[in-house]
Amino acid sequence: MSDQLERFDVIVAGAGPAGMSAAYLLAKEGLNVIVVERGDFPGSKNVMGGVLYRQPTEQIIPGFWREAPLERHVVETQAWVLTEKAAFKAAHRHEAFAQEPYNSFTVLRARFDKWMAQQVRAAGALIVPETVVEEPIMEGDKVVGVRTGRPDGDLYADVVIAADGVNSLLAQKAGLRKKEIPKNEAALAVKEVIALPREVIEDRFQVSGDQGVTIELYAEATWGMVGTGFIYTNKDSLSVGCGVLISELVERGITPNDLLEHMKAHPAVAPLLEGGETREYLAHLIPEGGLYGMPKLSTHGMLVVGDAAMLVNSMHREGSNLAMTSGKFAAQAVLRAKEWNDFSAESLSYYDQLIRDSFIYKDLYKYRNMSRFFETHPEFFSLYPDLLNEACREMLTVDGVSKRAKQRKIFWDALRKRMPWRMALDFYGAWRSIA
Amino acid sequence: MSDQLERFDVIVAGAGPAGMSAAYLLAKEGLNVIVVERGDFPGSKNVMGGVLYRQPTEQIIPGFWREAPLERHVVETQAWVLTEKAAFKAAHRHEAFAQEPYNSFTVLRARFDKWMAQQVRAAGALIVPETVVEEPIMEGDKVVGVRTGRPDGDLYADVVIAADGVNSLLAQKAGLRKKEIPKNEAALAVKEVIALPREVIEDRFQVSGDQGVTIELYAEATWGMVGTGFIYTNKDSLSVGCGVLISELVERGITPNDLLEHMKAHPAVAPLLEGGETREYLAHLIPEGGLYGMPKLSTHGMLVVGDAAMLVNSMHREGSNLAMTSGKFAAQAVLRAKEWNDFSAESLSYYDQLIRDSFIYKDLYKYRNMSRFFETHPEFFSLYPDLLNEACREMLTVDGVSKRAKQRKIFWDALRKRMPWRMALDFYGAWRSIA
Amino acid sequence: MKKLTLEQKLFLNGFRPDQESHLRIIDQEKCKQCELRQCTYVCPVNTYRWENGQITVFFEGCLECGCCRIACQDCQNLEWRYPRGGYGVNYRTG
Amino acid sequence: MKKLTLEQKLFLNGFRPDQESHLRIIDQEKCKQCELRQCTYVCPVNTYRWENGQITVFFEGCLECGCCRIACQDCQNLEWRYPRGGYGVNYRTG
Repeated sequence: MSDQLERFDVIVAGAGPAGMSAAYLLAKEGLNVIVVERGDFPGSKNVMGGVLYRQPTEQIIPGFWREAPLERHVVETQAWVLTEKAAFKAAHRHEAFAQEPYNSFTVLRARFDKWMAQQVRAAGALIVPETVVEEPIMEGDKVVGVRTGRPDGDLYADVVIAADGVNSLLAQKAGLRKKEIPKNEAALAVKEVIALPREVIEDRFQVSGDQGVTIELYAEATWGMVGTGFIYTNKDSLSVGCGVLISELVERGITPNDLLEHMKAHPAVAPLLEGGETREYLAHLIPEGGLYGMPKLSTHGMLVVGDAAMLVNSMHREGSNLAMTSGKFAAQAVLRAKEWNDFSAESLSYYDQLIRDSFIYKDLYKYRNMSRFFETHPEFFSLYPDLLNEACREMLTVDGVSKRAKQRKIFWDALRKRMPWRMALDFYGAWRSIA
Repeated sequence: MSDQLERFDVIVAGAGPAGMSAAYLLAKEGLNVIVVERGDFPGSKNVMGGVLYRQPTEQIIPGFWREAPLERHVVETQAWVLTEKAAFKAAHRHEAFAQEPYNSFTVLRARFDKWMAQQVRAAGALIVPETVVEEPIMEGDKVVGVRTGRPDGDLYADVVIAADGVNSLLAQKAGLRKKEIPKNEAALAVKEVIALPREVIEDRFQVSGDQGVTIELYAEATWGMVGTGFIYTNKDSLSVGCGVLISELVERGITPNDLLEHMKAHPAVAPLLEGGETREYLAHLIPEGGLYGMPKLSTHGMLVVGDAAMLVNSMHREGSNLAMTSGKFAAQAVLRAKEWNDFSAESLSYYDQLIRDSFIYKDLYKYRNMSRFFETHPEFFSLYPDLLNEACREMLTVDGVSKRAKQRKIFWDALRKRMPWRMALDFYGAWRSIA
Repeated sequence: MKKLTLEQKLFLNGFRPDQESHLRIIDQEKCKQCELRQCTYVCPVNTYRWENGQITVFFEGCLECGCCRIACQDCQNLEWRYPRGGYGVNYRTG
Repeated sequence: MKKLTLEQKLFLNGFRPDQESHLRIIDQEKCKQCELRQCTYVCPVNTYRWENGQITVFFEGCLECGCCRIACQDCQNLEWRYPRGGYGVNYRTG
């Protein structure tokens, strides 16, 4: 890297949605921004489910959805509760989601991020690919730059934005994240992109044109472990995956690929995939620590954004929007710091405040106890799904038994399996943890 | 009709599922049975949604499902709550329903009933088609035969089984049904059979082989009137229809065909039908009077079965099973009467007793107030579906607003539209009417 | 899918219409007094039409559901029966 | 759909493997004591295999998720880093 490149206003480590959002907004304001990305091109190492939300993305690049390489706009959202042999499905479709400017899109990150990188470059930022950020360069407790994997690859700037993902070495080495991520605060997600003809996807998901559907799958989808599965429609492929807490994988001794194959073989899932051809197999860690897993968000000369800051709302499978919004807030904080020429921890803590006043903190706060609750209540991933599906089966089976007798049977079967007061506590607890 | 045919053990009026069930069982026991059917062949005038249940049918003809012309066995049951622009869907699929001997089948009645008539004939009953039963022949208060539309077409028997459907002239003219059916105790259903290629059906409903799906649709599906819509998968067609109380049609001034087209055009429904070609357009009255609409079930020399006895459980869209089971009970009562050579009202009231001890009466009792409740609570067909779907929309719209703020908005929106105590009463009432 | 008119749909069905109508208005005068004329819209095949100041009965497309009989029960002005044996609609699917 | 083995799936991905592994077991002796050897099953591509009494690291198929790092945190016996810039997996879809 040539000498004149070594000093920047801002270094962004990682060309994911959080980093690029910050870089784009800062470059637009005329700051001298460098984005350091370890992949061949922005997107080549990036993985998500993935759903991209329109409004938060438009906060970065207005009208992006008219040009960006998107897959389908989501018109229907489904949730399936699976047992070994059955599925209970709930779904919601709304015409409002089928109309411009849309609510959300499925995307393939390698394609979308590549496009976004072009916008970031056009805004004036420098993107350097094939370069790993290894650690922060510190002066005392100040972050003054980053050391990259290139020879003579030290870079300096007023501010470093750590957008280096869930494994953030920057946040850790700058002391913002004290501990290693506990096994029950990260989920390993594996995913396949499965090619299917457009028309088949449109028939199977009852959509036309670029309309799409998302399905989240629970319980037996993850073999009863705390986690979720998903099936998202792309233009001519499906993104099919599942993620569970590492602590669960460890305890059960289950291999992620087996887990995914188990889900794919479920009698309610298989018909959706029939005839498909796997195109790619991907893995990604998802930060599930929520509010309690969040590191310190800023320090002197550094801000942490997106996955690096553990900003994921797993209840609503939201991540990219938290990432992009945190990138926007980081840009705002940097711009203010730049104006005041003050990059101290105190000045940059404006970022913390923006996060705290936004839906990001509020939602993480709302669901702060959810993950822990479900970890300690495995019955929500096996017993209750089973009771639900067997109750449906009983009520739908026509065999000369009166409906009232069936209800009585369902009731007593449930009571035999769990004491009523325990059930009451379970559901009260579940309600408390998400309401 | 030749002279020796004029005297029978049993006359069955109407070759529907109720009548043919009775005729089959009685002929099997060696009784001299005649079935009088007004259509060209049994089935040619018969209409239902139509779902046929395995267990009650097997009570008549064991193993029928290995030979009968069935369409698909139902593996998934769906319920959709529609508003003008949205749909909330719930569904249940169970592998148990995909395995022999199956729970239920979709059928096309013209085909199935023709097959069943062959079994009835093979069992020894005489089926006379193209013959309308016009009225009972009475001796005092005793039914001794029926007058048909043929010249010299009087037939005599120990017992007449009135299986002449919802418009039962026999039940009415024998004085078992005192009143005309009130407009709010009958639903007019219209249906189209819409051809689609097998593969398209399998993709759209995520089934393979002979698996099938049923969907019941509510609220906007019937333009907010008390009633339901339905979409059932046949082998290479869909049965698509809707039925509403005649009182509702009258009040709203809506034409049944417009109602059906309205449902077919709904944004959640249309993708299922896309490319389909209508093959037939059908109409049928459904008795919705439930327990209170039930006529007297038996009198001297006559029993009333199936639709003629108003035996429909609309909550669970069950009809054919009640019809066939009532036919079975009628046969049992006749056999006992024959044994005792006593066809008096008292003897035949054994039929009433069998009905009363069975799921038929118990279920009709359970839901006895349902129809009336929903008739007087139109908010369940418009306001509540709307609140449900708009709540889903709000929670799924990602726009930077915290989930808690969204919940608050949903809550206050609902309260603005209906007072909380009214809501509480509504749902308590609904619960009471179906629980 | 392509939207058909009611007439087009009825062409899809099999009918063997009788010479004479099985449905008969008892007293056309009464229909003139009838305010709602429910029979003109509740019938799924538009059998009853108000034309030239009276109800005309297009019985040929009747699906024999019985809806008109219930609709007309206030006036009791309809002589309702099924078509003669062998006549009327013939469903192929049902 | 046709079920693929993990190996077959990895052939579908684009990789540019480095000469040397970016993942290094610090002390194989420690792995011998390790009871669970979680790395041998939690890794989505089976990078770590217990062969001939030691852990062999098949880093070429690594998807760089970081799962092993978390799994090995009790032993702290894994030197974890990303592949050098330009090396490792190259997703085409993401």
